[in-house]
Amino acid sequence: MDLLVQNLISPVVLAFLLGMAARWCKSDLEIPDAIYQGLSIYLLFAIGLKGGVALSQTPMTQLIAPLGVTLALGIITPVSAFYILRSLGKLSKIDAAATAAHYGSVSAVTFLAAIEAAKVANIPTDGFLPALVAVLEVPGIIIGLMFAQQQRAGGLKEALHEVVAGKSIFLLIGGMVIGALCGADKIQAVAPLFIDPFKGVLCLFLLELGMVAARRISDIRSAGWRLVMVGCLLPLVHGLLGTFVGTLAGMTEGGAAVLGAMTGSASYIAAPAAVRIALPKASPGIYLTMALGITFPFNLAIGIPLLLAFAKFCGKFFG
Amino acid sequence: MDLLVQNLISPVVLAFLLGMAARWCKSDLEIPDAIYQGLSIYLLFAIGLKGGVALSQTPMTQLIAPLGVTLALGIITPVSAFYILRSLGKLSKIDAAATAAHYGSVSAVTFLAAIEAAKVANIPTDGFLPALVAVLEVPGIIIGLMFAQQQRAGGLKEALHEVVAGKSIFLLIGGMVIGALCGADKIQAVAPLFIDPFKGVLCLFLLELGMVAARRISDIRSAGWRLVMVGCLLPLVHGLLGTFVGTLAGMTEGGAAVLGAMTGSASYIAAPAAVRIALPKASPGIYLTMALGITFPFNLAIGIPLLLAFAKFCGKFFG
Amino acid sequence: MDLLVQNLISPVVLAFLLGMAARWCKSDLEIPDAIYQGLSIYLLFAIGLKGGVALSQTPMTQLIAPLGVTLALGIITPVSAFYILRSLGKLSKIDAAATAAHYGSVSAVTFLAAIEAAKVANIPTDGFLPALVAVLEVPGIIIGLMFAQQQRAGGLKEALHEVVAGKSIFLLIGGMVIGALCGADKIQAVAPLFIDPFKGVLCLFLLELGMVAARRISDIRSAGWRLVMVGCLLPLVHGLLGTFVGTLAGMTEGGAAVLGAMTGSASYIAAPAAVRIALPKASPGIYLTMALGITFPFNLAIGIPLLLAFAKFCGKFFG
Amino acid sequence: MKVVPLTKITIITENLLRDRIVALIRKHGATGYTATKVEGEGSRGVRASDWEGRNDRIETLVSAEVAEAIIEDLNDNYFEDFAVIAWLSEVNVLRGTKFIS
Amino acid sequence: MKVVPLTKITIITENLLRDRIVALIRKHGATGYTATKVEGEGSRGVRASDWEGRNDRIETLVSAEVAEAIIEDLNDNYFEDFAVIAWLSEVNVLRGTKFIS
Amino acid sequence: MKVVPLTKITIITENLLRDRIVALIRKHGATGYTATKVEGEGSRGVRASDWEGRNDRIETLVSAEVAEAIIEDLNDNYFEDFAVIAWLSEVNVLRGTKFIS
Ligand SMILES: Nc1ncnc2c1ncn2[C@@H]1O[C@H](COP(=O)(O)O)[C@@H](O)[C@H]1O
Ligand SMILES: Nc1ncnc2c1ncn2[C@@H]1O[C@H](COP(=O)(O)O)[C@@H](O)[C@H]1O
Ligand SMILES: Nc1ncnc2c1ncn2[C@@H]1O[C@H](COP(=O)(O)O)[C@@H](O)[C@H]1O
Ligand code: NA
Ligand code: NA
Ligand code: NA
Repeated sequence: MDLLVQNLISPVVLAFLLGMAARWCKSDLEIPDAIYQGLSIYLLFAIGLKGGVALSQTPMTQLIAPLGVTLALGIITPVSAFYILRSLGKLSKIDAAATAAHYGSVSAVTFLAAIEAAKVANIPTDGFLPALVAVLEVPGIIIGLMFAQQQRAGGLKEALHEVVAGKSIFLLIGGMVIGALCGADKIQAVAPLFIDPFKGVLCLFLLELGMVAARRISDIRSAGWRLVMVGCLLPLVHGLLGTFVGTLAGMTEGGAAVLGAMTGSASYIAAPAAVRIALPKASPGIYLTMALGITFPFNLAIGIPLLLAFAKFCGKFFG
Repeated sequence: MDLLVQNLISPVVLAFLLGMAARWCKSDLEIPDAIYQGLSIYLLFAIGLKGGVALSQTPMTQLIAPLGVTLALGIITPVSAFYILRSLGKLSKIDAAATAAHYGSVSAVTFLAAIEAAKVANIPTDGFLPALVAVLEVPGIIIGLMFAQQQRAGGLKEALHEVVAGKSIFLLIGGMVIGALCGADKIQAVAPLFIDPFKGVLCLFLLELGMVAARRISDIRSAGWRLVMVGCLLPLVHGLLGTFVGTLAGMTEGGAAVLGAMTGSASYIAAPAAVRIALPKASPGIYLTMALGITFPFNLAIGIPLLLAFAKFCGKFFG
Repeated sequence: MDLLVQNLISPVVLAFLLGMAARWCKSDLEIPDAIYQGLSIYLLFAIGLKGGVALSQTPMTQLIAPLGVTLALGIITPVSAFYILRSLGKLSKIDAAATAAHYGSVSAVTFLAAIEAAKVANIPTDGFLPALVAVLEVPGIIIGLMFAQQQRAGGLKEALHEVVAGKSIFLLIGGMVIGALCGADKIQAVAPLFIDPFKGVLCLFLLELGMVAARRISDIRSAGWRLVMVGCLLPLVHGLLGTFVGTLAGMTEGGAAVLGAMTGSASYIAAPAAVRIALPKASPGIYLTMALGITFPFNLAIGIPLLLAFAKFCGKFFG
Repeated sequence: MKVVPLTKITIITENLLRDRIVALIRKHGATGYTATKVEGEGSRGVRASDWEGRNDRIETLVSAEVAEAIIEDLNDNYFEDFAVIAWLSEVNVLRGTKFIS
Repeated sequence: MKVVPLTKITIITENLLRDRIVALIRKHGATGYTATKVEGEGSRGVRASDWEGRNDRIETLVSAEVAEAIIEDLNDNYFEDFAVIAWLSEVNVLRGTKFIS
Repeated sequence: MKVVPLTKITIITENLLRDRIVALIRKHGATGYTATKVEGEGSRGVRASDWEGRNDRIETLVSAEVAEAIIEDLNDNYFEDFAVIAWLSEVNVLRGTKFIS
């Protein structure tokens, strides 16, 4: 409980709430489109850089297990999401497939918030985590789309290109390659832009995201209690699973919790673009509202602190 | 005199002059709209954060007197401005009311320039000053608008919402709340973005503001010597008053001078938006030119150094 | 060879390659226009500031020789470029003149990359180099345009105004004046924005430039091997010349190499704007492709490391 | 392809009024609108404030009656005091029936 | 000055389809296009993602036959499932012959 | 509401010429203009420089005579060498008399 409050009272989370408040009191506050895109480019590239440096410092043998379980999670979670959405969520096949693609992938901002929370709580994490984001992002989308193969209008190939060459994966991997090639020493030269002000930029980004989420949250009513419930259940189930297998793979306590948060999160940047192209008949009102309006705030407020506690527990018994 | 020159030769003031020069030699230099708005968002949020941290460190008892006098100034100055503009300025009732709303409110950039100048001159200020900006900004606009109650087209309520939920007040107060809740320790994490580069960002902002002001200054000719005179008189009268009562309220020497500069300044961001809605028949050519073309440069070049000297004097005799 | 690799593996150069890669794999990555312009404004102003501070610390007597040789290079290189483009490049008179204006001027980004490379290789440079950029930028364009005097449509005066009041020169000189007036101490206050994150911003800028260059490189085919050859020859000839006379003028080893890189570079910001106005009938497909598609990458990959080696050689025998 | 002739109203307005004008056209039954950030100069040089950004161009496809109602309302409430101009043009809209509420 | 009467097609599309629609109009013989970033609201509220940015407005000047082909294709492939609208207007183009491929 | 039929000239120009073309239309008596940043492709791929930004779209409402004068001037001075296109359309302008200088 204390951890929860401690996690919520941080500039990053409060900026998110401020963004929601801006919508609620009808402020004319607006982050210009160009600035928002600039912030996204910065964040993804910076995460990549940091991850790349960490990769260059991690022996390959230490990476194999985490990479393996992450790939497995990327394959399992869209499947479990699909069946839960069909059975409990009562979604049509195509909407379930589209939404499963989102829950199979990963939300970069949830990832960052989890890293943050671990740091605030003084729990050490693994430096190579950004590499896992890249590994986790793609397979879930592919598998999700395959569930709706018959109904697809656009080609699967086209949708895949949308994900892999899409700016978020491109910048993440590009940054990672640069970080790995340059190593810690040379990256030092760009640290005053890409490392030090990172959290501040994240604040501004969450300010905008809060405004977007506030718009989505008002859509929840139309979504119905069923989807709200599933939108809380999925991050829970996937989150606990991710944290558990992360611990088994020998990750640090914080690393396992962050992997759990990633697994539990639903993509709302890469996945929607791919799904829109491949499954134009699926309803964005369902998948976007669930990913951004329900699961994202749930993870910020409840999922992450819970997983941090669960990781401690796992660490004791299986670590 | 030396203080004046010292005050003028700083990156911030020179950037303002460079902006003016850009207009005069017809450079095609242009700060993109989105960047300008991004800078504004940054500055207001950062001022708020800093102020919030300061508030969290100031005992409430120390705040009461400054808050009280600031509120009083917010009520007195639009009244005095209205009568001076009617009598000396020979403005019509509606234009006088519109302009009084500007002089009753506060210019955030003048506030920042005053803080800067105090720092350069090594005069200590009070950390809670940003809170005073928020207190001073609103009442002046309301009272100014009430002077023209009969002529108003849009509702007063609508105009008020424009001010209070307007992005400038919203970000300032939002930042302040976050700063106060997080406290100095947690704000440390975002300092590399919101604290350290602050002055540099202010530079870029003033570059743009210089270009805007240069356009306005060329409108002075059409405004006539009467308005130029009143545009210099008002910041003087209000500035001296503000500094004097600030000293009486027990503020530091620098704090009193900054309060004076705030009181003497005329809003050109929040007030114009409110006035335009509530008093569409008032002439922007008058109130904008006076606020941005006359009073703002006057305060930068003469008002602030003068008030710093006057605050020292007050401090000796009434402090 | 080792120096070459060392020069290429830096965040700045790799960001440029990443930008090219983005085009090649058809990523939808796009730096918003406003951000790109914001980055340019930042970079030019920051170079100016740094140069101005350096100028304020350099005795005038030390400046005369470097300024003199730079002016001489600005006069000689458009002439040599014109004749080489006519004879070897087989360009029409008007295209040769237009292109010569580019090679007579200077590319600010090449300048920055050369400074970077010297720093990475631990070779000291001269602080006043940004002042030389300003001196080198203008004369080349004027002389280039004069070669096509008969064919000119727009006035030479208009084209000159385009260069001198153009944003790049304006910000560079404006920043330099502010830097010189404020001196190192006062500039310290804005260092967290304009000095520390500089290299990081350069990274982002080169990311965009890589995308632009990739588009240009695909135009090379239509340009033909003749122009490719001349586009590599000119930076070589001019670069060696610049480094040589820089050494004679008593500049440091790194300073001479950077002057060489500047001399060898072709402008693709200031010159195109001027040429387009003064010589609308010249083909942008030729001058832009040569400047940005051939000479710029040539300088990054080969020119700069070569000139650093040559400067060491010159330093030994003529320094 | 069947197209439907509709009226397109284009409104150029200072940014301050953007949301109000969108509300106005919606009130009269427009099914949607498209807005663009623009700059401009006209007879009234001055905007509420530069911080407000430039002008906005609002376009809406409507039936002739809705168009009539919108321009009456605009005329009564905004043309006098604000920097607003508007024009009508006849266009042929694909799937046009969806725009007639 | 001689002007040529041509058809102007204006397409408002969610950003996701921008490049596809440009390819589509080029395929049918348009010699060029002009695109603007716009915002808007219509019957379908939702975009692929806010990160994708707002809508795009694509305009192209074409002959009547090319116009016909483009709108058929748009209608068959995009109107059903995506946030796309389009309209045609008659304009007089300077040096208009260069737009007839 | 009384509307006045006027000519709307739309000019798409590379950014470099923006200020020159605004001056040109003002010279011939246009009372105002509206400008939008746009992107585009046409027969001439290349712009002065990417730093210059994209194209601009300039629109002005004018009387038929002013329109004639503007397009003559454009044709004589810019069409040959620069990336400029223009078209005319007939629109009905509210309070249209203020646009006839
Ligand atoms: N003749 C015109 N043609 C096109 N746009 C105009 C014209 N006059 C005014 N505008 C636009 O309408 C806005 C308001 O005009 P005004 O109320 O005359 O200041 C201007 O900022 C322009 O964007
Ligand atoms: N009546 C309308 N007038 C102008 N633009 C519209 C209209 N309806 C829709 N739009 C534009 O077309 C886009 C897609 O519309 P829709 O498919 O109805 O959501 C909207 O985002 C608007 O930009
Ligand atoms: N057929 C067309 N339809 C719409 N806009 C066009 C067309 N052709 C050219 N343009 C616009 O006019 C600009 C200059 O065209 P061009 O001179 O052909 O390169 C392009 O960048 C486009 O923005
Ligand atoms: Na997931
Ligand atoms: Na005041
Ligand atoms: Na050169």
